[in-house]
Amino acid sequence: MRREIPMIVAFVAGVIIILEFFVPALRDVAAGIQNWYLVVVAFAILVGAFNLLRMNYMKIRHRRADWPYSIILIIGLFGMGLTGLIGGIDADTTFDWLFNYFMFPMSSTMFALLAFFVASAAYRAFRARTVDATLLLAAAFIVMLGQVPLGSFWVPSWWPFFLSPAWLKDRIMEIGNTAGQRAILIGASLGVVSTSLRILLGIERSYLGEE
Amino acid sequence: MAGLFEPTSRPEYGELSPERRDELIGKIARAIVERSLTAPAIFFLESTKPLSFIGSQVMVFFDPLVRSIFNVRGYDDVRIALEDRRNVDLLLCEIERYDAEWRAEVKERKKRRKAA
Amino acid sequence: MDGLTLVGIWIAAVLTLCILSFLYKDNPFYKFAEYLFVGVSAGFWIAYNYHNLLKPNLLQPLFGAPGEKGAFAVIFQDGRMDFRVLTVIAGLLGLTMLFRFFPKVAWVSRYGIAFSVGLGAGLAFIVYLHANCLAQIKGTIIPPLVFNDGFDLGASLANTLLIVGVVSALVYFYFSKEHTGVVGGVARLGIWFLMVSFGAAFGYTVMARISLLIGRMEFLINDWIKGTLAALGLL
Amino acid sequence: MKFVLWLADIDRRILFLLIAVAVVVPILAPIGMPVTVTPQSKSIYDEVEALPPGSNVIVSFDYDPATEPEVHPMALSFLRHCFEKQHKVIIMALWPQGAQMAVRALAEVGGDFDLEYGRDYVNLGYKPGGDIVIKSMGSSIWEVFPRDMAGRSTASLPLMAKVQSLNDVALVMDLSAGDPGIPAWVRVGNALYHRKIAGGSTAVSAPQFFPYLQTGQLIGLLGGLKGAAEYETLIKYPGAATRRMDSQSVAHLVIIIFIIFANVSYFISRRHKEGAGAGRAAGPPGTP
Repeated sequence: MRREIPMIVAFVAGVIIILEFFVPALRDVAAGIQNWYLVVVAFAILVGAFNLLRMNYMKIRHRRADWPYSIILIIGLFGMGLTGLIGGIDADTTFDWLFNYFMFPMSSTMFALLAFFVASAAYRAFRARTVDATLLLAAAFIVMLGQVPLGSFWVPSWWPFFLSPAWLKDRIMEIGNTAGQRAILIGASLGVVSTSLRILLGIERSYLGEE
Repeated sequence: MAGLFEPTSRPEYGELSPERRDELIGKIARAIVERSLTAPAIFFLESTKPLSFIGSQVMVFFDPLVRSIFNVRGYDDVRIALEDRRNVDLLLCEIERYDAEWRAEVKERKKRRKAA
Repeated sequence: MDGLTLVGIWIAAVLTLCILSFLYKDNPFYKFAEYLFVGVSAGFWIAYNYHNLLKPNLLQPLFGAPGEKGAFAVIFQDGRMDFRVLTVIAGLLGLTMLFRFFPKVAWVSRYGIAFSVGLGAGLAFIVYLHANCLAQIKGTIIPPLVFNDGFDLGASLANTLLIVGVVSALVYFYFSKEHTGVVGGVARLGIWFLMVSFGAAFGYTVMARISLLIGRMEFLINDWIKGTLAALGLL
Repeated sequence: MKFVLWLADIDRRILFLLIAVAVVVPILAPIGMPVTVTPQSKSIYDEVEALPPGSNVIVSFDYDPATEPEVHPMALSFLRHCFEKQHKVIIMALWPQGAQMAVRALAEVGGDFDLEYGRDYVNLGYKPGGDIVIKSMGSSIWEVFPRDMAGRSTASLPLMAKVQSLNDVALVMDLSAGDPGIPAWVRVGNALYHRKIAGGSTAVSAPQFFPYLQTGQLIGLLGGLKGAAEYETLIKYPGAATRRMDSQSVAHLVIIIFIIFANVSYFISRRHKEGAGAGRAAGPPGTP
């Protein structure tokens, strides 16, 4: 019974959402359980945060490599979390100040740092070694050139339009890129659809964990 | 509360043995190379290397959720491997090495097929 | 600029520099910022979750808010039924999630998980089928030859390439390890289309990362250096 | 030959330095290059122009500080455009940091207009749950967002009294740095509720959305800093994005030169070595 009832719960919840499209009377029921879902997700996020805390606590306790930094992580978690829970999250609170001067610069610099690595990766990885790599390189090259004003300002008036970086970039995006991305979308969606169906029909049960 | 902060049978907080690490890296490298994704994979790994630790912590955060929905083997191992940035470099080297080997092999096979 | 803002800008600048120090090599300053960032982000998420979800969507409907009675008060004080009381079920389902951490009773968490997985699967089934599968296939069923007051070479070429690209890339996905015969040839073509997509994506990625760096550099130059000089009356 | 080999094995810190210079110099000495507008951006502008004044527009803030330099300028110009056209703006967020970014955006733009909270715009704050949040908004926005960011009852706000579900909304603008974001709005908001979805996204994810543009599931797309600069050009209010395009241009040029150098040195050294191991002219990728 520890597995059957949850499986029925999953089936009923999923089927209500699907049937709602055909049976308008289910609309209120669906709306109600959707609100429950948000609450459950909120708890799931708490579980995630707690897992983060637990792992770092164990790292400290067992003195694993880099454990002193885990103390910093825990201080950050409690500092930010408690400030927000107690003092509120509106504009001009301490929480807002911490967001602006701690979280904001760290978050944006982490990703800004990647600019340098993207440049060195372009230097190291973009080599016309094979047909594949050449296509990759050519597309990236044209897109980079076509995106910025500097890429097109040198184009003289007699230059054929189909050789200008901006025009070529637009065609790459609309044809080559759209085709590739669409295949990825279709392929991935078929995966999601079949997994969803397997879950609802009780074929996929790994979410129930081990016996 | 007893089980809460205790190690479980899962290698949650352990370190990866060199053998297991090499096995994992070899497996990922083979999967990438044999799908002809060498070039994009190298670019992606090279350009996101500084974020490997953050990636591992995101995996910690979503661990209970992911594990609830999917049966992912090796999730812990990948997560632990990501905590050490040097492993990303090892993976990059392995991809480059195996790529050369694999391409030579494919060429050889084609030659033999033509001869036959 | 007031003192608190100036202090804040200095903290932000120091943290920015800690992270940028990784460019020289991996070092304790970078590690410090890295761990602090993860902690602070998790704390931020918890606080938001409470104030923007758990409070308005769970606690207030049950226990009431300033100037508004909760479901419990309506039922037990006024003796009327209030359907908001059903939110209790949501709270209970959510609470079951916490049982994950206790091996002996971990099975209880299956209720919350099963509910959210089932509901998510129900919606995903419909919307992915609709928006990412059928709509995309429909968008690919287009005339390979286009006539607008005569034959339109450009549009025909674009449509044909799009159709060939989508089909061949799909062949590659499903037969990725075959490299022989017609299927192998088509899959090969599919890889080329994917490589163009990846190349385009990398071109855009370069653009994105550079933009972010510009933002940080503007902060360091305009807010930190120029801001401090201005606060000291030097600018 | 020596120079070529040196180029192939160059210390990456030299590349880092060149990128830094390419970004910093235009900040100190702006060039002011013109921005050309693409049809994908123009169609969002046209849509906002064509809506009758007072239309309800949802702006979903689904990005974080990490992508602020790209996406925030879009938020500013889009809000400015809506307020100029006297549209009613409903702000919400599927990312927690997005709600905080919305507070910033309102503080920056709001002062230039005569706006009253609750009548001209509202900020409903953040909800976790992505697709399901949008799905619920299709039946009742009041139920998913019982209270606004500041804790006021949503149904009691004059603007929201007339906006009961997604059906009362004319346009959704999603400012997206991933999923939940544009993909979620297309999947649910467009596919199930047939709302017009416009998107502003980071350059990293923009290429993914081109299939949606071709099918019309997305009416328009601002892609990265360039897209933001285009919208600033369209509303004739140049701001941060237009300014940043100078640095962007120079940095792209530097990276393009890197790629050319790398390939020239690769081909020369390959010819020099005639085969054996030439493919790895760069050597193993090492830590900096």
